[in-house]
Amino acid sequence: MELIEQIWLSSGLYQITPGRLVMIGVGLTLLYLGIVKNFEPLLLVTIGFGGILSNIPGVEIATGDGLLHLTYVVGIETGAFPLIIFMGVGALTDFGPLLANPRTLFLGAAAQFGIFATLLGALALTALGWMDFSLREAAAIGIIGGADGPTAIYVAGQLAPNLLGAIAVAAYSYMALVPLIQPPIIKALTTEKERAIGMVQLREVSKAERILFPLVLLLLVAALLPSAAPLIGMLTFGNLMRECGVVERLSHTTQNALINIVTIFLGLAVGSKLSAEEFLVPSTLGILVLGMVAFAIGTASGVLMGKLMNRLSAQPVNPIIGAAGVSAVPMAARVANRVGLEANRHNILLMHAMGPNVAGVIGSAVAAGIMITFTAG
Amino acid sequence: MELIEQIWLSSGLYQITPGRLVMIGVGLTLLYLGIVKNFEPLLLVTIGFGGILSNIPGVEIATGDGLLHLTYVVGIETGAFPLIIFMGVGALTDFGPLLANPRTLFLGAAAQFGIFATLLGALALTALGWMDFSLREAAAIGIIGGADGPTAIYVAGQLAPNLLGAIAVAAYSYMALVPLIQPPIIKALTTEKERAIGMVQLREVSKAERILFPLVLLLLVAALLPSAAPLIGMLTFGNLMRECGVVERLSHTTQNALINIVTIFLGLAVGSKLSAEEFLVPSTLGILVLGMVAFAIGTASGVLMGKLMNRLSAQPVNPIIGAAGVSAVPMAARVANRVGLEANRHNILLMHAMGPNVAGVIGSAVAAGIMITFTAG
Amino acid sequence: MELIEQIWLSSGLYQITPGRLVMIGVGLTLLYLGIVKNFEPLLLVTIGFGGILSNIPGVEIATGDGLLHLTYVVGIETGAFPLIIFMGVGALTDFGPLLANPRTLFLGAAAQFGIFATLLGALALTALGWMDFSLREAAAIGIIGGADGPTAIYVAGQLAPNLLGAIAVAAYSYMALVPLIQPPIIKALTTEKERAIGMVQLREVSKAERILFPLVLLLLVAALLPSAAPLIGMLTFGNLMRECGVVERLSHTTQNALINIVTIFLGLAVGSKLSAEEFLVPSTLGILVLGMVAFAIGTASGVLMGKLMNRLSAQPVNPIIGAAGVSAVPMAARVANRVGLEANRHNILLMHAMGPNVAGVIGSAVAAGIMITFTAG
Amino acid sequence: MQDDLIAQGVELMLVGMGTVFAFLTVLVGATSLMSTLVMRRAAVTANAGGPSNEELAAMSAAIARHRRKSTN
Amino acid sequence: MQDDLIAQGVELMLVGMGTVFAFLTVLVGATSLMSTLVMRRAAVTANAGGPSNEELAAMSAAIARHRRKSTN
Amino acid sequence: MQDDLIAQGVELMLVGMGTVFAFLTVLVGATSLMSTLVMRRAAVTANAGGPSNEELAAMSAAIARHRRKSTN
Ligand code: NA
Ligand code: NA
Ligand code: NA
Repeated sequence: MELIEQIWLSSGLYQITPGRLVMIGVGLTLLYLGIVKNFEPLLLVTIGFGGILSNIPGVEIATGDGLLHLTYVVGIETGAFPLIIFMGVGALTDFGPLLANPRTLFLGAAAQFGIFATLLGALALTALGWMDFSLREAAAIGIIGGADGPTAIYVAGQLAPNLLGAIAVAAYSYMALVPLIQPPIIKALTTEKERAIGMVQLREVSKAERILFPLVLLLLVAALLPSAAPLIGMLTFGNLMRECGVVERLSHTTQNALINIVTIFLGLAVGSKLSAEEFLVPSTLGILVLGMVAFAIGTASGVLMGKLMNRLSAQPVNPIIGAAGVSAVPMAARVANRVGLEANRHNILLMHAMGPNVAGVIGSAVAAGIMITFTAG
Repeated sequence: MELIEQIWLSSGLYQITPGRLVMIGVGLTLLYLGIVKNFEPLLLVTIGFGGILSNIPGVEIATGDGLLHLTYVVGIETGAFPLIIFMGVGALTDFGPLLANPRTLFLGAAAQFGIFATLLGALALTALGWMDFSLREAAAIGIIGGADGPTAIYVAGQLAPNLLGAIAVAAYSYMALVPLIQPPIIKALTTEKERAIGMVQLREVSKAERILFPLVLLLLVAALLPSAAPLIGMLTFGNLMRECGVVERLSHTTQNALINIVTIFLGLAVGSKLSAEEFLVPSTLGILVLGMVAFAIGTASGVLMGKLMNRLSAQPVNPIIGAAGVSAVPMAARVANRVGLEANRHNILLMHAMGPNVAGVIGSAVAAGIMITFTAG
Repeated sequence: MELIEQIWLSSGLYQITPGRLVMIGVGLTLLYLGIVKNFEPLLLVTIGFGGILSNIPGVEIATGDGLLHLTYVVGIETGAFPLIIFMGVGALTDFGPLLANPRTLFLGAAAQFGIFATLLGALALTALGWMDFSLREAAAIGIIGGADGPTAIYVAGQLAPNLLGAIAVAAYSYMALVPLIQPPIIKALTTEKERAIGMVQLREVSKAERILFPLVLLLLVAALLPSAAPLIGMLTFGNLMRECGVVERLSHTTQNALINIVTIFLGLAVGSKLSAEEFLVPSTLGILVLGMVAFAIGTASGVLMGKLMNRLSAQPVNPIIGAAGVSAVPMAARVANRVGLEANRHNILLMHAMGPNVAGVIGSAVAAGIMITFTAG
Repeated sequence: MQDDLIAQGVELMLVGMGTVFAFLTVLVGATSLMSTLVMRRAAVTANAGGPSNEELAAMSAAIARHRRKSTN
Repeated sequence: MQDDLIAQGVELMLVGMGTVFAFLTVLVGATSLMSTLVMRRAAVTANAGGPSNEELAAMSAAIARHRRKSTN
Repeated sequence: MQDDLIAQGVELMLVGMGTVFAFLTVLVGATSLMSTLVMRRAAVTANAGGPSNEELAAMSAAIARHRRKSTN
């Protein structure tokens, strides 16, 4: 009976390709890391599952009229999802520690060196003929060093949609691996004595400062770097809703239902770029390597900046908190705190590390704006 | 004054047609069933109200640029709404009872006979010249026997959009009528003694089994029946979010805000297919009759399968729980429990009936995949 | 180095225009009114912030592929956002006081005189050659007198999208200024003695009346004024979900997550119409003046109707509550209550004022339907 | 032409306000009628003893509200 | 042609139900196998003492559930 | 051409990091200035007695937060 043959011909066993099999394995691995190892579960579980769905043969899910492809077109190509997530991040972020000690912004600046070094690295690989990245692609890859998921996805969607899957996976994977990547680098660049440095208690920050900061930041971006305005605009909007205190119901929904809904579909949509055809290409390997380098350099430059600030400033600065400048909020700050405790068990650096940590979010959004200004033109 | 005439000419009283009047009555009836009789209120209230709105003359609501029509195009034609609802169903479903006693899956399989018998019935009516259903339409009508709203809407949207209104109304109405439809059939096919059979306590199911089951199910569908992957994929994604325990905030939003929002617009969009022009056609009558038949046959074959399993298996199986195999979660399981208590007031079948009940959801999704494979090609 | 020049040329400082500077100031003013003065914060904060984003030079936010422009196209041009908000308003509205004393609907009717007087005013300004409003534009401006945000935005989106920004800003600003605008008008038109009139306790309203009222209202609109059906339909749908008691989870989500999400994007989308090019035009000035007039006339006619009803009816009617007929829920009712307390410190008018207050919502939706019938044709 | 515009406006104002009042008058009538019928029916069923539709509705409402607390 | 339609229907019914049963039979097998492996593994690790993956998962679940209460 | 690409990269790196530092330096300045003004203002109004804007904001915040508990 030819109906039974039809079932066989339309089955996955018949249509499966080695590539899709590998990618389903990759998806399962991301699920394992998210669920069992508890690495960035919100993203690795959704991206991993989306990756599996995208590699099921013989059905339109991540292509054509499939739900994941429609979600990608509606939410990522437009930039809507990463921007809405950024609004949610703003609504969840407490800029208090940064306001209490604005100089920590310099640590957030230094850590962005990872972005530009990686850009250069990507171009070098191309010059060497090992890879073939355009300037826009190199810029998008560099943003992995920003250690900020929505920023990386937003920039990749703008400059190099073809690399978005690999870039998003690299960004979230390395953010998840921060506890493994950062400590050795921190310890290699600092002495036991430096890591034991205690820092002075942060001052109270008034309601008015919290309300005015997002506006100051937005207006500066508008004046100096408009191409960063979409990202910074949504970040500051979310933060203003959080701090102004008169739209609590909007802030509450932004921090919960809205960001959760968008996270689910963002993850699935990113997963739709994990199809074997798009993901199993040499450039992915290059991106994974470069992304790791970006994280390492970003961490290192943050720590070195911390050492410099400790030299120059009157008040002591523990260089460890410089590592939190890569963002990867709040993981990097927690890591800094833990490394600090190892050196001095009475030294609570968490709040001090939150300053550079959130500064890193601003820093990479600014770097993203610069990349877009220079390469999108 | 011709302005007053203009009001009169644009009024409903002037433009109303008998058909629209009838359909407004139908909408009010659905509201009555939902609100007063408490039959599937979440869907009958939204569909009923949408049906009323769609039959208001002289204004674009369910047509052109009207909100309900836009919602239909965006949410149903794309298949997005039923798939998102299915994700929510997955997040709300506890597969524990099924895992404790996997053989109940056979009950969920048997109950799908209603689907294919109805398909045949629809073709027979066509052969007799009483109706004129294509193979695709017959397949979409058959899915009513799956007793699963989102599956029926998804398949109808894919295979027979023109019948979607009638199919959705039939599916939800009969799901609502399960407490009236099933008991007589169960009693006709079983002896008092059979209905009194007690079943052994279900074993504990470990966290790991709960986490692995959705993945096993998804991979099997991917390997054997990819056309069922969109439905099963979203169902298992929702269930994995529920069980994996590391994305509680996503699971919580999926079970509440997200599924509620989509339910509202799904109901209104389905209601938009209740316009007199589309709904008041002979085929609707055929669909209502066939849907009832589908439910009856599905229930019967579930019960008969229960009797067979009771014969064959070492452990006793109360055939009543076979009726829950049609899904209609959780109504059918509650009905089975009640019928069981009538026969033996110490016999709590609820958890035993939940197994076939959720198996029925999987079964009808699988049947949907088969229908699409064979007819959409 | 020409990269640095490129940064300068793409900076806001280089590209800023006086108009955009002014509009950023306007945006900051709206934020100030919302946050510090607590005037309609949910809308003024979101609209104000959107207005600032829309005037950042050199980046697509409120234009082209920018998020705010996409939101405007998807949510406002389609009418979806105001209609969904109206559904939420319905789910948040208690029609009990109106049901206990239906005659208060007349107060809601009288207050709509502001709408039509303003329409005439707009046409007069055009006849005088001071402004140049078409009939459709005049109608859209008039609706500001309805003191109902979503209705104004819906009508403006339908009849005069080019004026939407100014109309929305005027509507919400004057709703925020109700506590300043209304008391002097009320006092000018009433004697101390009239304002001291006590009213008889409202009767209990049964569950059944609450459930049937939205249906009665919808069916009347369907019969007499279908062009008001989209607005009234969503309002009554939301209210039925609230009152029917069997879809609490949908009602809860509609009152919280859904209305909050839509409010955020509605505000940003409205803000996208505050770009200097569209907002800084003479017509805006005319709209602001006419809107103020509309509010004043609406308040006055409501109060005068109250005096008339007090004369004619057996039971005493405190004319103050007529002012609440403009809607601006619940602000106008609170204002009426406060003015009443000034005249008689034992006179609690709040619940009596809620009747005309919600009647005003219905009244302006009806007026909107009339405007669309007469001008959209 | 401009006077014409004014004329249109005046006509629209008169007819418009007329329609608003007419509609809301009908609504007052319909609402009052509805309430009367409901209350009479309630009285009847109350004497009859059996729970009336509105009582059923009220009950299911109470139940649902209770449920919601747990589900939402 | 109509008989042909019926024939199609009959064939579709037979193959369809056959496929449903075949698929769910495989699912029963796979599920049972999965459960067996998990339970054996759990037993082993239980003796070995170290927390098994499923225990880890269970823990993180508990933690996450606790977290949610505060965040959501 | 490839050297050219490298050259571009180097230039982009230098200008990029320069811009990042320049921008964040300005932000540090602006933020500090803002804080200073706010604190001075707070001091003044504190002496003046009347509640300052920030206190008003704080109050309304508290109120709103309280409201939210009931509404959301
Ligand atoms: Na960063
Ligand atoms: Na089923
Ligand atoms: Na009004």
